[in-house]
Amino acid sequence: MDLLIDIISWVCIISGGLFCLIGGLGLIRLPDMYARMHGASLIDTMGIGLILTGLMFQAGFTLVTAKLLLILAFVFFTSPTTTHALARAGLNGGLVPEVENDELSEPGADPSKT
Amino acid sequence: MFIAAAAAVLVTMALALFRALKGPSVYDRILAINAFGTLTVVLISVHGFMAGRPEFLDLALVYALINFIGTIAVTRFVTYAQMENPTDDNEPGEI
Amino acid sequence: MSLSDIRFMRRKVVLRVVSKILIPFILLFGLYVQWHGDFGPGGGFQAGVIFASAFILYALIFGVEQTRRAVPAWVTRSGLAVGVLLYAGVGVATLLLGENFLNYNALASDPIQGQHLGILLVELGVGITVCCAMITIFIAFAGRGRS
Amino acid sequence: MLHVVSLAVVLSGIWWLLSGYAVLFILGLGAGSILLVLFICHRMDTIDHETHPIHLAPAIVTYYPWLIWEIVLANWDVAKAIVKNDSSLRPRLMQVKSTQKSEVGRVTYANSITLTPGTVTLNADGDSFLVHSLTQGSKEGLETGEMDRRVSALELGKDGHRATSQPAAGETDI
Amino acid sequence: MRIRNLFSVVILTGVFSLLGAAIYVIMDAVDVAFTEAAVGAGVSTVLMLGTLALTTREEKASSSRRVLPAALLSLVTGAILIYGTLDMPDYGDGRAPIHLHVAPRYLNDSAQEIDIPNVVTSVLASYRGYDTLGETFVIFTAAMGVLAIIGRGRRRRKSGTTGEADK
Amino acid sequence: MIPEQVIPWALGLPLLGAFGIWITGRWPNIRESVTLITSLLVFVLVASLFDNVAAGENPSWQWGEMLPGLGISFVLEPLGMIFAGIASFLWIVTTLYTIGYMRGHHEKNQTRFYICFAVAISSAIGIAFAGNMLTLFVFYEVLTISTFPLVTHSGTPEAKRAGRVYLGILIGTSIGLQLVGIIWTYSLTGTLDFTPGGIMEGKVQPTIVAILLALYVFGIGKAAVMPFHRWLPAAMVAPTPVSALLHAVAVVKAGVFTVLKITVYIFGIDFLSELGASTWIAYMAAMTILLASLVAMRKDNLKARLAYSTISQLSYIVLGAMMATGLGIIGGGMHIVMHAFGKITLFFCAGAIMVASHKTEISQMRGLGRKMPITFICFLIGSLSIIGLPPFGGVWSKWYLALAAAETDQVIFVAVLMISSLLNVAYLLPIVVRGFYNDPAPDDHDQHHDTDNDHADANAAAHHPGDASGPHQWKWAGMTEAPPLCVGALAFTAAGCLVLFVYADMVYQFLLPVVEGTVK
Amino acid sequence: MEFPGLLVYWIIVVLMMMGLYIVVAQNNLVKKIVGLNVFQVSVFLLYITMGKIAEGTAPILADEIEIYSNPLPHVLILTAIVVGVATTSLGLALVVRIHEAYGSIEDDEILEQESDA
Amino acid sequence: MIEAHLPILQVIIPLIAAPVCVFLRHPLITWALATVISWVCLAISIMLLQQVQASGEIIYEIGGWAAPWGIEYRVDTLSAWVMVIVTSVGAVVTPYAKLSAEKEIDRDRLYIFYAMLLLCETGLLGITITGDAFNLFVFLEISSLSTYVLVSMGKDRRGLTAAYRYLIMGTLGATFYIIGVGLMYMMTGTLNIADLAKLIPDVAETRTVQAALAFLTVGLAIKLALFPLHLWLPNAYAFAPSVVTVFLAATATKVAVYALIRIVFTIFGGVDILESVEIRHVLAALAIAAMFAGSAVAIYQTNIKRMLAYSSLAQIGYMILGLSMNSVTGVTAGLVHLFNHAMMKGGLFMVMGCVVYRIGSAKLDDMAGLGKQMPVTMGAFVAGGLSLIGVPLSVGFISKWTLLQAAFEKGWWPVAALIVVSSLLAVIYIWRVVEVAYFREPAAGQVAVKEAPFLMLIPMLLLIGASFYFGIDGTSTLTVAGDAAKALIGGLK
Ligand code: NA
Ligand code: NA
Repeated sequence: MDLLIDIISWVCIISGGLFCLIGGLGLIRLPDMYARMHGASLIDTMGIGLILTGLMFQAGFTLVTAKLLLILAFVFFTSPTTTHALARAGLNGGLVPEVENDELSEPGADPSKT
Repeated sequence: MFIAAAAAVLVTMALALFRALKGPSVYDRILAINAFGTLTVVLISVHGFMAGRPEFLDLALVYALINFIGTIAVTRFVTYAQMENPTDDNEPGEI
Repeated sequence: MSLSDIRFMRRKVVLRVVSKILIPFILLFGLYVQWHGDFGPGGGFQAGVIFASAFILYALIFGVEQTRRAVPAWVTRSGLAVGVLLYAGVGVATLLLGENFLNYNALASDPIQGQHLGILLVELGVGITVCCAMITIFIAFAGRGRS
Repeated sequence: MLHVVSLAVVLSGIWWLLSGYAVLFILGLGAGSILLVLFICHRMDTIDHETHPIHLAPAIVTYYPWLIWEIVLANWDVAKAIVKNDSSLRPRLMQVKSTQKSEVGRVTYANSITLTPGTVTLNADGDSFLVHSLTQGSKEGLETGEMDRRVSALELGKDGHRATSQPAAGETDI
Repeated sequence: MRIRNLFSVVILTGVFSLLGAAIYVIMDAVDVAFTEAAVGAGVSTVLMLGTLALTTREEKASSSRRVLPAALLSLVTGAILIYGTLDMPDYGDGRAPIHLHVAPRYLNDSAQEIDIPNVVTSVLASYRGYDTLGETFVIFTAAMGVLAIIGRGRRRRKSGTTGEADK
Repeated sequence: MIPEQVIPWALGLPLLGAFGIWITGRWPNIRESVTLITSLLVFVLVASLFDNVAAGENPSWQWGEMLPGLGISFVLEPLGMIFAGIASFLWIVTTLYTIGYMRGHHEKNQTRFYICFAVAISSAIGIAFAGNMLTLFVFYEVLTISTFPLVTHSGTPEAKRAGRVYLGILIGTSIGLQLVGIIWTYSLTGTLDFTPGGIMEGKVQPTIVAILLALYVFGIGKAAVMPFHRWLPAAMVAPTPVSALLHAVAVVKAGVFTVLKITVYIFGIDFLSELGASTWIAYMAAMTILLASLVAMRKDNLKARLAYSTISQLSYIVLGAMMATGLGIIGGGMHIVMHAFGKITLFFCAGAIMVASHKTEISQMRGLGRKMPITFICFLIGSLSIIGLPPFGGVWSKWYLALAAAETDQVIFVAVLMISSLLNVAYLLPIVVRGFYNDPAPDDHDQHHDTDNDHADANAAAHHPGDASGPHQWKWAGMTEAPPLCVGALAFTAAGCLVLFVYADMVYQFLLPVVEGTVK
Repeated sequence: MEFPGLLVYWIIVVLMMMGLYIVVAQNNLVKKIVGLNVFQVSVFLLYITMGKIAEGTAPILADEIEIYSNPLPHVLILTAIVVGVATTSLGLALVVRIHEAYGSIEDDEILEQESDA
Repeated sequence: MIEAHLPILQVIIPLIAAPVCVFLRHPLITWALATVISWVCLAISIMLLQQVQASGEIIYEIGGWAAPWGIEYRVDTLSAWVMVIVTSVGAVVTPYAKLSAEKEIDRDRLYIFYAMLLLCETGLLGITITGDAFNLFVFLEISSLSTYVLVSMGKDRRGLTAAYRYLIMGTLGATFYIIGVGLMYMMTGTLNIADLAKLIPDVAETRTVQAALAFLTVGLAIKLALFPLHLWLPNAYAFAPSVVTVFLAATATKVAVYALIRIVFTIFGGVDILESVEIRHVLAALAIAAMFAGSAVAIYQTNIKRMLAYSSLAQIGYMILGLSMNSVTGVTAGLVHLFNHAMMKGGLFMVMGCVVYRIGSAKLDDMAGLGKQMPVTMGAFVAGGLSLIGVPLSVGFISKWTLLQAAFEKGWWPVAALIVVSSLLAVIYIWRVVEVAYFREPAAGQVAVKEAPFLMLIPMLLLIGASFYFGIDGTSTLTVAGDAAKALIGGLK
């Protein structure tokens, strides 16, 4: 049983680290800020999520797990918010997304009307 | 095991740092820093386990908190400073 | 319609809702750090900053005016003074109890209890001052119009 | 008042998780702390259905596991795109209808979109979100509208009529 | 590398603090890391951003720099420091004088004298509580000082010209 | 009152007087009465001490401790007694003259003038009574500062320039040289008390003695040894009573007095003469005597000529001191007295001429003696005393100085004294001769006095825009003299020159213990 | 994680030099404060580094732990951090006012205006 | 009972009064509080001086923890002496502050002003009294931060830049100081000054400790504005509110000098560092450069507050020169000049405060004719100026006398000559003011002004009077300074 838990936690931790790395790679590779946000998303979701889950398995049913859970909840709650805020700031600041098609020209989708 | 995770996290931090230094836009930097902060949270958690001192998790929580508020502040202030004539766009007392 | 039209988006509903949900927890976390400085990392100073950061977040999202409605200037200003006076007051109390300044042993019959009480009180003093200082400073910056 | 009580309960739980000290004195401090937090939140006028969405509670049980699974899938998709580089990247902007009636519902939807790698909500004002998507897969995943339905369902799970709300007083958007 | 966008500069400073805080954790200074994260990465950065929002976001392109004296000064300072390090005990050496004279008492006796687990708190609030009193007054001074300097909210001027006020 | 109590009173009374003057400043008559009464009282007090000193007593008084072991202390001895006597006595005379002059000239800021004058007198007495070098230095500086407002009294640009030179040289030399000498002496000997026989013997190396002596002599800028003499002619812009104060009553006398004092009581004349350290300074003094006389001859402005005369005469005293013999010291001491009376007479005359006729240049004074016979006769008396002809006091001091020069086998000093006397004749007597024997200048000249005069008269003019009042004259028995107070004062001091010829021996006897004390 | 010998100090010295360089060289008033922060953080690092003991752990007493790092440098640096943020906030407040008064936060432009005055 | 706690009361009384000001807020009440407190402080410092002279060093363990584990306060003759200087200036300045501050500082910030003034005084006292090298840093920062605020509070916008530059340099100085403390701590394991003095000799040869000394010296040299690290000072003094200038000029740099003395003579006293390392000559050379540069630049200033500020640089040079001689007389000279300069420069800046109060300017050209319009004020200026020049009966004379004596004892003849020449430069710059005030007619259109109000005149005359009282009775100050010097040098031999 302990071994099983260890294996699960190790898998979690290793794969979490892997997702972090890929996310980091995305931060470098992806073409513009809006695209890179998706790379960062990997870190914020699977990266941190898997590693902390792995740690939880290590800790068992203790206060530590509770705190890890709190951290995870907090990150899941705030990460999209900051990403969203950053994206808005980028748009407000005139940073134009590099996109293949601009669907903004579709009628009836004028956000400035709200 | 922890060391492997920590190494992965550290490498990712380095990548984020590279993006933070390179920019090119201020938003890229903010993004990178935000990711960097998240990674630090992970790193501290892992380190706490490695050191056998789970008290460190409070610290990770603080990091997450500061990361959040810091990033919000940056985006708000960047937006504010961006505006040519803030009087038209903001109410008095607004940042 | 072009990108320039969607610049300066007026509303920030996401930020508003999320921050409203988070603020109570940040405040509570600050207080937790305040009271648990004896056992783990943290203490009055860190607690003060965290507690204040909730107000800073509030001010970032809801504006300075509204923050000032929630926490009037006189509160933070008095808090600044109350905190340091609390700290120094503990010292004065020990003086009056016949011991040297800040010798908490005098605060209770058992020196250890005295130390605990003294540390708790001075950490509270630090927390109050730091929290009020951070809010005061932030609002001073944020509330000042741009020239 | 119900909101206050529920918030107090949640806060107490959090306190217990954080502290773990069952000493009377520290519990007392915790109780005092919670009262102080409630007082401040009252002054900030943040205790309402938005901040403490108890009306969402039951449906969450089914929504979040689904969301997490979506996130896992999206992660895989995006990770592949990053590793393969360029070949599968299709960055584009799109408009997404949001059918939620309350702000908190819209926020949940917007954040869910953002939390899912491959899509980011750029603008959540009004009933149509501006979304940036990274790959074809992420675009299509969102266009199915399943997430929108699920969040709306979440909203209607209980107390739907109260969920339709006006922006809170004192809101000062950018 | 010269970054003229001041926001970027400030953000990178924040990273520096954050990084520092991470290092503090590694070096067992959890309380310090806690503080540095909250203050250096948090408060300082936010205040700097606020300042930029009130002043300007770009450094002037023409801005001159005192390269030579600065380089000279920092090189001399660095040289003296490096010189000073040569007789230092190695990093992590537990037999260094610093670990033998005053500190052992805190670690050994605080459990009996003060009886709280966090020795940093014991030292901070009791053994050297007077320093902390001073530190609290420093914060008090700074807050009152900021009030004195930019306390009253300044009404914004109608036109967007640069401020010639306060003359 | 016992002598010990008299000393503080003699010092303090002028200050009290100054306060009284300040209080009564609004009422000129009362103010001037206060001045006069104070000066009389001070003289009475000082005079009351003469007998004690003559009897060989050395009353002393100490006040506070300024530096460890170094207080403000006062010890009476003959040299100082002579100087104090001269200063306090001439203050009375000068006050009388001043009242006439200042009113005649409608000067501004008269209250300030009288206050500063009183303070200056107090400090002169302080210098005279000083019991150690520190005390002397203190009062020396107070004297400089209190006389500064007097020099710049008129406030014109020229007065300011003069003030700058005055302060610059006097403060500069006193702090830059004298003070250094004093502190050096103190660190070498551990004392600064004026001690018969000096304090240096056995404690100071010969080369350092020479350096110290130079620091002192040149540091005592008030003695006006070249090259630190420029302040004296510059200060001629001041009103005539100030010139009297500077040249006769206090300032320059304080300088040469200090030279005498340090020679006798700090270095010790025997010690000096053994070392020969003072010889080269004696040469400097001799050179000053001659050069200053030569410059005096070329000056057309009367006060300027008198100023250079003073420079020359002061160096007699310095020379006397630097010859480091008993006779030289006595001669120098006597010359303080003799020159004081002679020079004050000459300055009073110059002032009287200016008040009565607004003339300042010698070339304008042709025939003026016929209008102002009393003034010019007194001027003649003063001149003769300065030159050193009998039956006037000046002859005695020069005689002793010459004896001293002979005693030291320095023929050259004898020659210098002779030559300079001839030069004195050459620059003083022509003024009188011109006044009496030449035809008067055209009468309209004094109507345009302010167009072509430089120096002093310009100041006077500056103070009388439009000059509604004109010269302040006293017409009596066909003469057009200055106001009676002025004339009275100058006649009085001229008479003094005569009297001193008769009583010179008293001065000699009085001073004898100074050198005998060192001989024994 | 452990650096050998003195290397760790040298890295800190280099950071310090960077900070000092920025303070002196930069013309922009905000950048100067940034430099000051970097400089101070480096000094904090120096202290914390001094306090580290190999194999030690955070000085929070627990039963099973033998070696703790030195708590005193931590205490000192806590104080120093607070002092640092106090200084920073005052400095920034001054920068805001300077910008209002001079319309610039570039040192040379301000000096120019001052020499005109 | 209370006697035993005097050392801590000396500091915490003004410390606690500062936040109380924030509650009171009313300008008049806060002023009254500050005044009362400043006089209480003076009384305490005088009592402490008497205690020390009667029964030797006083040690007060804060928190009941013995040093080196806790922080101790340690009062000896030197620290008691410096505290008397600080508190007596404080006691004179606070009454004076009322009118001057009302004129130059916004009314709604006056309460902050008084709080800052109290904090500044507290900081300086804390630096002086503490026996702990790190606690010194904390109080150094309390005084520095409050000083930055005080400097920026004036009406002139240049006060802002002055405060900013002071802040940058001051923080660099303080950081250098903690680097130095850190290095010493590293090699000894202690922060207590007395403990350091015991332990340093064993490690004095190490390069680490030598570097520590360099950093401590440079850090404090910035704080005390030793040439060429003085750049912050002139504008800070010139554009701060007048009363702030008075207080700073009379106290702040003095206390920094004190701190340097503690480092050099107490901590490094055991190895006689001034002799063994050649910083003695470096210090002396810098001091002499300061004497000349300060005076020379002062001559060309048109703002008289700025002129006096440059003069302060020169005067700091005298203090450091005295210390660098490393002899009892030399240190006595330096110490007595601490006091003497506080009196005369404080008085002179008070004069300028009165002038600014009446004419609203400190420019030389605006002072024409003031000699007549403000006779007492300008009379005080002349008196203070004479003291600065070093005229006998003034404190300046006592200082210069002792300094020259020390130079002669050492056989530093050229230095003696330089001291004399530099002091003569003071004649020139004081003279310029006298000339304009007394001999220049006011410009057309210049409004005639009245004499300054009594509340300002009396404190001003007190300081100017003191600068003559202690010039006449120099022995009293020299004795204390001499005792302190002997204790310092005695620690060496
Ligand atoms: Na703690
Ligand atoms: Na996403």
